[in-house]
Amino acid sequence: MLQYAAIAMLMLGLYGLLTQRNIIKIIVSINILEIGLNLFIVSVGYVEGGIAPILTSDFNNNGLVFVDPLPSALVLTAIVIGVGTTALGLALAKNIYQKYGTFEIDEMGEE
Amino acid sequence: MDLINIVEIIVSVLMLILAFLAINSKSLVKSVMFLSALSMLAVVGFVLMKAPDVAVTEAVIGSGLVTSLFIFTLLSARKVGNK
Amino acid sequence: MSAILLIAVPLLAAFISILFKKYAHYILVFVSFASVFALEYMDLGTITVGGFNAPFGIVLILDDYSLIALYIVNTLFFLVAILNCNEFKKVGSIMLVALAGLNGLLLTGDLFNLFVFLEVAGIAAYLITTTNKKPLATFNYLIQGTVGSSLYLLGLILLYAMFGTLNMADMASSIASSGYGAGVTAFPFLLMFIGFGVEAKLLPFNSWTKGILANSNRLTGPMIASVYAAAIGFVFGRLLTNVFVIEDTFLIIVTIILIFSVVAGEAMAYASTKVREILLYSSVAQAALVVVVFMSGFTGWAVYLIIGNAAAKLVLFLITNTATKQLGNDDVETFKGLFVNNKIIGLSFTAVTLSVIGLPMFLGFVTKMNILENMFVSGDYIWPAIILITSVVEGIYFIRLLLNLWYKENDLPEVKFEFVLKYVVVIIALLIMVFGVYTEPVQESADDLVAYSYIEGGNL
Amino acid sequence: MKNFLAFIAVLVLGYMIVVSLDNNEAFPAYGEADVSSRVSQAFIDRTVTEDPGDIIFGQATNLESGPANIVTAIVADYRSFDTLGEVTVLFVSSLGVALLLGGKKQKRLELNFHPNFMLRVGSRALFGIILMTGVYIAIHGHLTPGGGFPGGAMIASSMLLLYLADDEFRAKIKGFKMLESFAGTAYVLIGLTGLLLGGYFLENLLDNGVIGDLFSAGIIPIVYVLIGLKVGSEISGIIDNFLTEEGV
Repeated sequence: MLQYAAIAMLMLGLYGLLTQRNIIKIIVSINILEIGLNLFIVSVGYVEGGIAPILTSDFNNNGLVFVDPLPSALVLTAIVIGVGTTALGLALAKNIYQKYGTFEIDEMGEE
Repeated sequence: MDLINIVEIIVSVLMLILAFLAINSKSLVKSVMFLSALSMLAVVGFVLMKAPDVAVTEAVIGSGLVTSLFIFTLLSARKVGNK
Repeated sequence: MSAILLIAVPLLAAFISILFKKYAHYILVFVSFASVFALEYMDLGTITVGGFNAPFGIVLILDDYSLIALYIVNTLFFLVAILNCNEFKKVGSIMLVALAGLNGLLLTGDLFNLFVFLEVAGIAAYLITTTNKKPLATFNYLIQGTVGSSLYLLGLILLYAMFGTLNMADMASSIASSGYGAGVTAFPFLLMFIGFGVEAKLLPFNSWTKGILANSNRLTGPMIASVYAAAIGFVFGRLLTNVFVIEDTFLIIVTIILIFSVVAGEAMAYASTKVREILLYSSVAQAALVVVVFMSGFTGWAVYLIIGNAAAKLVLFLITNTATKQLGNDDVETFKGLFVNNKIIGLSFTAVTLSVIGLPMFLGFVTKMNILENMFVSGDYIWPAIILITSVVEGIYFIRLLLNLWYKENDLPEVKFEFVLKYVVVIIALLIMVFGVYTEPVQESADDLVAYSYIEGGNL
Repeated sequence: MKNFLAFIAVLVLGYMIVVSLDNNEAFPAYGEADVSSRVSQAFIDRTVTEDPGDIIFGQATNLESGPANIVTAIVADYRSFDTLGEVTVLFVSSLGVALLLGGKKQKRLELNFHPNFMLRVGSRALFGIILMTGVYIAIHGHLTPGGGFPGGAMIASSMLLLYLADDEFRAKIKGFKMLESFAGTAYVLIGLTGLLLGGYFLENLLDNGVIGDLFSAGIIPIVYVLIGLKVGSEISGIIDNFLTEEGV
């Protein structure tokens, strides 16, 4: 279920990117796309009934399986990269606002 | 169908609704708030999928800092607009 | 020396340079020169990072292919850096990160690491383009680049879910040995192709290009159209030859995209009346052509196509942007008669342009001729036909441009080119001519060059 | 109308993705991932270089990678090079934000309310607690969920609190720059030390100790604390840039 939700969110982010003409909305859409992507990545490593990939004192006794730790590690990287691009996008948005006085792309006129 | 599955379904549906609202809401501040809430629900999703590291990171960075950056941008824009 | 220094040293310099902002551009010139120089002493082979072997840890691969790529990209980067170091002091630290990112892209043998370096180089590129002072165009570039790399990441994750590895060579061998048909991998590969297509300026995904390059300055024009284009071309080549399985549906979709890119790129260049737009649409078409040649399997000639194109675009964008800055705009009308008083610059510009069209006596001719010949031999007739037709179109608009730039009676535009720029431009033009006439070394090395071959587990 | 068309197009695309993944014989269904056929099994068993046998928490010593948290083992040891790359991404975007929003300015963005005495004192107290939590999370990254990134972000949140609670407050940007530069340089230098002494960039040279101890896992806690400092100072710098504007 969560995997389908992740794909649906990816698609919603894409839909936002296609339809929105407001700079802040575009960055919001990109964030939604990234959250969906991150959820999808983690879902790829999920094992039904698995436990979080951290060794604890009773690991060897109960025979449970770990979920795949590699997607989690990749998502950590992806989240931080996402913050970097979002911060940059917002800084650019601020610059654009200073230049044109609006966030709406259609109101900015010819570049 | 046990409890976990039900929680999963609720979280998924709520996330989709929030994502749709975040994209389609008229007010920018509301849109950002929906994004923040969505991010918080994604944290639940990460916990359900047994990725606590990602959950902690997403909670602090995704729904905390990114939201504040959005709000600061909107704040400064309003300031310039009022002048 | 270990090739990892090519990434570590620029990074170290970047981290240190933020404390000495005033000297960042000197550090940049020094480090980029040192990287070109140090390439001579690099040991070929696989470099494991952290001591963990191939499918598990991250490996860097330095073979003949990546060595050539590193030489080209680092040299071009050094030229761009030294020509602009005084004008754009603010981006010194960012350029250092860009250098590390580009070297990482060319060296890495791991698909996720490639994504990380794509982002490093990409974000540095967005920031370099802020010197255009067109925030909206940069924003567009940022959004499209981010979507592109997200699609790449999605494709990569699908592959990981199926085959359980991230290493390029290991991925290729597990796909080959898994026994699944090409249908299984078509979708992830298509996502990765589109993701890279955004960076490589392939057509439906390249609407950022116009905003960036048509407003470029002396730093961003050569940087994006030459250095980044070359680096992305080389990385794309590695993926196409080593990882992607190009069959069935995937092949059809990709072919349609590429035909569209080549034809539409040349057509738009033909219709443009601004010098920079002509150049940028021509480079869109060239980028697609590079992908075509890689897909046909002629790695060596694709490499020469990238080299010729990157060198040419460096010269063309340097000259055009210097002139634009002094003349105020880049309409062909304004540029009329530019070369009457700048004969040396004019001759280099002409030589380079003729090489891009593919006229005899220049490197471009040797490359195009051999590509066509190889394609005919392997029984492909569609692509040679398209390449020939587009070459004619290219010839028409470039020669029209050249005639405009050379002939005018009075009211000649006044443009001054500084000494260093003249030097660089003339040397590149001469090199293109020398290798166009004396073709033996090119022929030999192109036939030998294949991107790396595997031994078990992703090591060389 | 245009929006509706886009919605339909995206819906069809999503449906196609779901169907193609469902019909894909190689793609594991949700919850049925086969970890043992992936490279991550070697990370869980620590069998990349040698086979250590059974790993018992609190007893196994000198594993090839010491953290009890396997995600940390991947992020900061097996794939540490990626992490260096992502720290660089954050570094360059903080540089970029400073380039875009910096300039001849330096006046605080005015907030609409003026904090009173209680708020100011209370926020100072909270600042300390959040800061300590951030540092704790960064230091214990190899044992518990968390690590350098959330830790660093928490440090930055504590700075954010100070910024919000006091509209006169400005942190010392120069100090952040020094910290950022120091942490980044130290990370690369640790890597280069590994290259010089062990032959591999970013090799874990220190003793891995007993799995589960605070002082274990060799260079990983050091690297994670450096990452925490770097992320913290970078995000604080970004926040500062967003909260100042060209003043009078």
